[in-house]
Amino acid sequence: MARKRLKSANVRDVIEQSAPKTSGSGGFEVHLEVFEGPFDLLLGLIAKHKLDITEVALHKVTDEFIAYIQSYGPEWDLDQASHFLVVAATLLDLKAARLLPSGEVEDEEDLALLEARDLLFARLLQYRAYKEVAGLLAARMAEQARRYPRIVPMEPRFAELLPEVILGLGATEFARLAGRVLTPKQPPIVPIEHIYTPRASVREQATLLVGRLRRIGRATFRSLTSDCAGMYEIVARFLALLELYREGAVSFEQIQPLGELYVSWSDTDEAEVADDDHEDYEDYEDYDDYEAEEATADE
Amino acid sequence: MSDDELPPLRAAIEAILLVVDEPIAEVTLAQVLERPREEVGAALRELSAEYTEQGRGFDLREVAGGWRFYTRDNCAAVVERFVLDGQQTRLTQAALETMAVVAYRQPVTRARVSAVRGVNCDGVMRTLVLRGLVEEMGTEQETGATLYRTTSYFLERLGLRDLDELPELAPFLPDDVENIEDGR
Amino acid sequence: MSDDELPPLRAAIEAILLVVDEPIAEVTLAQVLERPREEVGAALRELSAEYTEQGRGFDLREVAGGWRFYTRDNCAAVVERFVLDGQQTRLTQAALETMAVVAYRQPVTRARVSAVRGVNCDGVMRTLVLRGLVEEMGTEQETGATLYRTTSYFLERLGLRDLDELPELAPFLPDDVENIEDGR
Repeated sequence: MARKRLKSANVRDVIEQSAPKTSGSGGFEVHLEVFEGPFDLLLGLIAKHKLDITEVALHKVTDEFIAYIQSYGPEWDLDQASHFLVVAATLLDLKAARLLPSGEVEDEEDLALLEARDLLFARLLQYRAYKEVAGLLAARMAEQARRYPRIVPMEPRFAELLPEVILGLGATEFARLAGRVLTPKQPPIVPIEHIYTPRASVREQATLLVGRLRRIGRATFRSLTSDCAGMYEIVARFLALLELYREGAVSFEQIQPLGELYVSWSDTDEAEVADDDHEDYEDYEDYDDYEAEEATADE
Repeated sequence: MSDDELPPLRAAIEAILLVVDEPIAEVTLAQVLERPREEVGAALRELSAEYTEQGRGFDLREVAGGWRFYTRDNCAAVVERFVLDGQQTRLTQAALETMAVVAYRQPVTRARVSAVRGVNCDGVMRTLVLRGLVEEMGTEQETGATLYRTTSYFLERLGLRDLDELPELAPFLPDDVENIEDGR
Repeated sequence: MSDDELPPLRAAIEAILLVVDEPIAEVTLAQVLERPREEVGAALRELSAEYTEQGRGFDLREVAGGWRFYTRDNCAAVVERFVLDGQQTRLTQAALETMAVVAYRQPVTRARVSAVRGVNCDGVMRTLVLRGLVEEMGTEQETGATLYRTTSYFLERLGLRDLDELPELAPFLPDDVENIEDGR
């Protein structure tokens, strides 16, 4: 099911046209104004090294790509950053694949890497094609802007002949139309209500677990989570258990991989665990939203 | 504008005549094209004679001190038929929307109407003026831009006695929009 | 209107084109002139070629499904002295790329455009809609996401007759790439 390897097109010329501006010293400057997205940056880096997109010298490009991401620090918007990370992760995979001994590729993981590479290149080639054609469209628009259409009122002798205008709507409809036109056009919003998931607090779940385990001493994870309202709560409860484990309040036992997970209450120093002022719990507050989202994505 | 960029004089004249709204004087053309008035006048007469000779459907004539393209007389019947054909009766959606902005924001400049609609509406505005639905009313003090308002023919077509009878806009606007729009 | 009053077909076409302020379809001309569409189409192309050959300052072109007089491009500098608001704002690189994806993939959702470009394009898409280059056209059945397509104003701005005249994308793409899955 390996994707058909992309043919090595002769693309160098095309890439060079979209090369980013390099500074006079030959040093490489990156600005968000120059690179609008990860594909844009990657194309720029490839062009800078005059590499054929399909004949990789990935180590260079990968290193610079990652250096670029690091250089940007905290100024990313989340959406853009995640796109960059996907590309960076793929590039790292590819770089790893370069270290594999050449020859027969039998291993499933190797195949997966090749597939990832082909997919990334396919996307890059696709993006580059649109970038190219956008250049053509811009040239056409510039050319077209030099031709002015005739928009001149009709000679009076004909204008007088024009039949009465038919508006085709009444005063109320006219006002409705005006309202629509005069309403500022908001960017369309993606409704997110349907993916909203109630939060589950790790701290609450910890308190609940402590109470329960104190009573019964030992239980399976399955039974401890059997009353959860949803994935998000199971996740929160799991995190709470990890936290309790770190504190030494519980211990785990799993006889075989993927088998039942037993949780046992170890009654040493129990007072501290349920303490509401515990700092580590404060940290976990932040994870609540994150985990809830993660859980939704998995469903 | 350097000389080698310039089209031949006759082509330059034709291009300008194609886009001007009203008759243009020989002397104005001469100034813009930086050529002697006699040369420009001669070119105009040459062109006019050529159109007649080639039997073109348009004609170049000097009327009341200005030159302009007109339809040739023997084509008037065809143009009349086209005008009466009814293609021109109904306003386009763009024209209706432009008129709506003028009606509720008058007096208003074309630039502002374009800003509200998000597209250039100069051509549409001319059509509305031509159809007698909108008219000029002086200029904006700061910018010198022409201001437009709706006409009594507009009211008539909409079945209203005066502008006060235009339905309130508020029910058709989301809250606060009036202010947002005016802030631009 | 009896036959002997009629001007030659070509003159009639020129006369009508002189009074229209938007592109006029071949078929509309054919109806008004009561001639076969092919004949009218041939006459239009003849006229256009003739204007070019004679080096006229105007040009007859078919754009966005209709014929219309335009000034010839080598006269732009001269015309711009008269056309006050001829300045069209240039599109950003991001807007151009987004427009290109919409043009070739239409109808298309914002998510798909973003996937192709590797970067979110919601703001850019909004700009394109405001500029009248792109418009909404219903929603995708499975996802409920809004679909976008290019407008006839887009064709006008590019001077294209129809979407088939868009430059080929294929030369820039190796085999199979067009069809890679954008979803992730």
